[in-house]
Amino acid sequence: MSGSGLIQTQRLEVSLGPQHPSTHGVFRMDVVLDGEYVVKLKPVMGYLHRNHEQIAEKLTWLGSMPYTDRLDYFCSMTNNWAYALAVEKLAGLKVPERAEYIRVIMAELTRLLNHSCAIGFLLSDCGAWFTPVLYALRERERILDFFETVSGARMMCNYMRFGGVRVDLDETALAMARRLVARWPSFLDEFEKLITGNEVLLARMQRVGILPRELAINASISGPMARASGVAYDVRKVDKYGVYDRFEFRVPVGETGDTYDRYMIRILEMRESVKILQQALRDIPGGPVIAPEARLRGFKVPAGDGYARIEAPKGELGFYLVSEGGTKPYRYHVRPPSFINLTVLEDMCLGHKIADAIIILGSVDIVLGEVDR
Amino acid sequence: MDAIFQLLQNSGAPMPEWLALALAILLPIVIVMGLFLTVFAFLTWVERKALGRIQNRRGPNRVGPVGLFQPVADGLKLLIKEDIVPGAADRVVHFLAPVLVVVPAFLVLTVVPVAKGFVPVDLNIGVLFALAVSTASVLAVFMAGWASRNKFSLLGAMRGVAQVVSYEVPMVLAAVVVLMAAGTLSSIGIVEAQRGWCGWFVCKPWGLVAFVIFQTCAMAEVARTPFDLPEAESEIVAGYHTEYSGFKFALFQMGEYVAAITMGGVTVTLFLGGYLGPGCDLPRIGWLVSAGWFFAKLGLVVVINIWARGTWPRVRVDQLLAFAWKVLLPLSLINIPAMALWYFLPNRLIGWIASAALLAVALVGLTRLNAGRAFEKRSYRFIS
Amino acid sequence: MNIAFYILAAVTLLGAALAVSLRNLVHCLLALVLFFVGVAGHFFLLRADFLGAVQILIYIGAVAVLILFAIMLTRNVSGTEGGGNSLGGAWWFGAGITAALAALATAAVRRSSLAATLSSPVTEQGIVKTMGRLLVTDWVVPLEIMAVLLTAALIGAVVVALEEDRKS
Amino acid sequence: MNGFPGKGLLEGLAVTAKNFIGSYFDDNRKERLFTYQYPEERMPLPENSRTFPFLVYDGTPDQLRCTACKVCETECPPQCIYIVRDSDPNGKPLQRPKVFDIDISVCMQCGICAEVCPFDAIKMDCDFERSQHGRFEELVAHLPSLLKSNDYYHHIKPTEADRVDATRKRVKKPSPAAAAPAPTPGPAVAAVLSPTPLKPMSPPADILTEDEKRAWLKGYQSILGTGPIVWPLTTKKIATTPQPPTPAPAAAAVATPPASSLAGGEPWHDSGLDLAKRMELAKDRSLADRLMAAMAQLDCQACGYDCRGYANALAAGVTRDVTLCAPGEDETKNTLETLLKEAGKL
Repeated sequence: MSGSGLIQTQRLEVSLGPQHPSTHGVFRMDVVLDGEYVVKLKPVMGYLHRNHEQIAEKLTWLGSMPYTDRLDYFCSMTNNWAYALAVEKLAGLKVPERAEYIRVIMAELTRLLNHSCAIGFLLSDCGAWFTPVLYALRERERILDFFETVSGARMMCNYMRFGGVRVDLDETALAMARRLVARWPSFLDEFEKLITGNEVLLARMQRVGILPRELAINASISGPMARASGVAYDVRKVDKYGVYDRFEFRVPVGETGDTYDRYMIRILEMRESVKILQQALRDIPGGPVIAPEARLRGFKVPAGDGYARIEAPKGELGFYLVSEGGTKPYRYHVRPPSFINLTVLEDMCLGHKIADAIIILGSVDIVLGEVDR
Repeated sequence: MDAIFQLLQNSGAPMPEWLALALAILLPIVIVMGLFLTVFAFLTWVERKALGRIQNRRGPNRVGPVGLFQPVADGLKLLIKEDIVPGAADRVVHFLAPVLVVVPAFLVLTVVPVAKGFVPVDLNIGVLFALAVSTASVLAVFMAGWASRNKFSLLGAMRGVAQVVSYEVPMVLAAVVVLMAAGTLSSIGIVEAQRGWCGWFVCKPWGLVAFVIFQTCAMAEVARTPFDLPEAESEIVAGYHTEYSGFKFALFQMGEYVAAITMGGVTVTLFLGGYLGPGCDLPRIGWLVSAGWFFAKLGLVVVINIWARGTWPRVRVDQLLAFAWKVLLPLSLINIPAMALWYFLPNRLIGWIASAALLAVALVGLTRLNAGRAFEKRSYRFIS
Repeated sequence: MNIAFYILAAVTLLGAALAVSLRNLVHCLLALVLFFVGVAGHFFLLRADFLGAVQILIYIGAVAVLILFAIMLTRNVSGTEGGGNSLGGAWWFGAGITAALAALATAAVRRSSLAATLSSPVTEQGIVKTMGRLLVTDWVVPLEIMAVLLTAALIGAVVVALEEDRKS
Repeated sequence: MNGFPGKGLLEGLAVTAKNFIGSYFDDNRKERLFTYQYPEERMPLPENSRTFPFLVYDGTPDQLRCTACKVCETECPPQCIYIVRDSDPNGKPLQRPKVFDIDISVCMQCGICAEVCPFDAIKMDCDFERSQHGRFEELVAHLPSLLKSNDYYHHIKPTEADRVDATRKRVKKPSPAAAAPAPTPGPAVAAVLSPTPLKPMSPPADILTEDEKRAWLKGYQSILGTGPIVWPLTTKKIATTPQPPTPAPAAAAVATPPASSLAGGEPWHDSGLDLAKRMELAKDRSLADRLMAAMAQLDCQACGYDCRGYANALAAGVTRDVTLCAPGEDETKNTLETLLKEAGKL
């Protein structure tokens, strides 16, 4: 019995999930409520643990590539790229120009579909009956058709190889990509008109789930969540991996770091990705798409260890690999951005209502495949 | 009802007095129940089709020609589904709750004039009865939530009760303005008072404000977006009807949708001139035209509901209550003197302008007052 | 018409009896609501529609919800421990008192002049109008005093809630 | 925010209205309606789309390209392919699979088998409607159901099929052991390689109850010759023991490599090393060892022997054909030719 004075209120122990309509997968939050206010929140994960890193030690280097699609099953292309980048760094493979451009195109398309769907799911958590999600899905379908035309599968692309990509973009695929990217600016305007000015949403999202800048840095938060709290850090600008230094694009950074900022940062990042895509599709060079010395069977990585990271849509996705010089990795570890971004969930939710806790979880944008690995 | 009774009396049919009375009572009930149940079934179909089209998909088109038999299919499915009652639930109250949700929804129908001369019961306190009965659904919501012994449904029930109670007051006050203008409580009287060119109450400044308040409160009363907190899927699973399945769940859905229709009916009666419309006074087919007008206006109100459901997100609980007590209530209170101004000033035009001015001042004042924590304009810096 | 009266009377009495004797507090409340419905039915039977509607609006809409919140806030959430054997040993003593009270009430009503004025069925339309006019002309002072009383109660509730809020 | 308070809400309504009306005037999925009414209306699959693998055969079903070299079985990440090599009546192994099972409930359609196959024998299909009623037997695709003709391959993937045919024409190889058995290796070598006959693959029809099926599955796992599956199988294990470790009859004289190479073992016998490295490892070894080093080290038996057997056969002059090592392609053929020329055997 808490609450002194006349009115006694009783604390309510509620466990949201793992079977819950808005926890984005099998994720549980043990919440202690005082009335509607969240007093304590303990995230519980591990329901989707598939022992990915142990399996990778038993498979050849190439054998793990299709499994990386299943990490963050929303962005299979960026997972592939991170793994390929780590192996290329260890094996010292050089990737031809055209493959680098194709990789940038695929990664930015993945960022577009991930951010639009993340906002869509955030909105359906706020209660907007799936309308924004279905607009986002409409555009995502077109991107997935493009992925299927190129790599053969919509979500599980298994497209990148060590030293380049598996299939070249022929003229029809490039034309399809250009048509696709041309639609996005008008879609983003329509999306913003539906959402950004909406008073109900402003009331629901502003000053909710504020993540202070110091906490973001200390908890090594990465991606849109960190940039919304004012941490100006984007791996594309820091590491300049791939050919990102050739493109002229900007990285949006917010100030207060509440749910509304995280939403706006994703919208602005999508607009920047469209700019990158236009430049990449304009001046993609010819040439081979895979390094000549790349081998499929019996591919061996010289002994040693290495860590490579990319700016995945959800944050900094890194692969730490240790090789004994054989055809199989000795140790294979993934740095999942969603898992690390989840650690500050309780600090953001304290003092808010249960309806806010759901939105804050939605604004973190997690995918359980990556959180539990 | 009395008209039918007279009709049966002097039709000379060899009928004892009590049978005529019984018939006079039963006939309107059968007509109204049949009519509004088909409207309910049709409404679920319209809603799913409209929401589908808003969301760039086709909506149900498998069952029946254009998916028209989808409500029938839903009804049958829910009939066949197993009716699970949670172990810890309080069986009696758990059973009674869906019944009590549907009863007030249909009771309100008794006073809604469907067509000229067609009103199930011409109570002289029609509107008051409608508003009184619609508050009774509060108890059913609580019973459902409390009896299911489930944390989510309890939260949903508490929210539902708080919401209905706090939106009851502005709704009644918005109706008061109309009663003052019409001078009578009986629904037929109100509709007749809206005759004449631009006679509908919604054409008056205070009428428009009252219409907006009444429509918002009706949406809140029936828990439709943006106020559908009692069964907010994303937060508390399905609110007070989480633990219901099978036909009890169908009763809840029916209760909710029929309440939405009847509230629409009351709004049409109060503000949009019930069955009035050009051609409703024709000799023989007049009542058919007036019925057409009534259902057209009802359709308009229902479309607004569906449209809002497809677009707007949900309001949080404290914002919901704050909106009711801090914005709607003062606005409806100010609306009453505005109507008085319009009513007592001799020249209609000056009256019209005066009340419009007063209301405008009230609106601006309220928004300034409530904009304490205004939505700040965010700026973002870019690093290249 | 008197069949309806007997049915309604039975329902009302059943509601009242259950409201007193049930174990579970919330069940008592629901029985009380049944009782209020019975009383409203009686008003309608006596063609006093306004009173019937007001009865539904006030008692079922507001008073029942008030008692509900009272139960929720004071008892634990399940509210199951209703009164034990509330009749206790001296049930005959209670019955005696109720009988005396009933007799007193009927006598007062029959003798006083109030019955005369309302005995003639005023046209339905008239009741609401006359009541409205009476309230604002003859009985305006008690109306205003009640208004002040209610606002005072409202402000008191707000103060209690605010003070509670400030402390937690 | 700018504008009167309800502005954002009304804009939202305008957007949904535009979509509502727009969806009526655009039915051909160009602008708004993007859903396909599935059974009646099917989504046109792009050419590259891949679902489950299938085996390609040229002309008649028994001219299948697959030589049961088991590279795909090794490389498959979820290990869902099981191959048993066929053998002709008197027990000599053929370049044809007797059993080729793909458990499509395990296959994740990643396409790696099609990528690594040296003979373009296995390609990715695009037929996705393969749901069955059962979970065990029905979801294991056996050899007959996997076989599809080359023109079916041309039908579903025209450009890819043309490209594959072009490469196959350029590297014309005698179609290995089409119907006629390979050039007859010595009887002794054959004795080494004949696998003992195995239990029939499909469970007897009368298994009905659930636990009997589970027992059958346990039996199915043990058939794999590795006892209870140590999952996933490591590639190293397959490379060294080409057939299930049933006790092979005493190794014949020829099969046992000459003593000198035994002492130093076979460091080059690792498919990861490239040709130059292998030749360098076997530099001062016997002719048979150097010949073996030139092979592709896959023991894929495409040549009818394993790597050691083929090298011994070439060294002993049993066969003079240097083009049998298919995975080795040209580089193995040329090195074999130069080595034999130096040794004066050719």
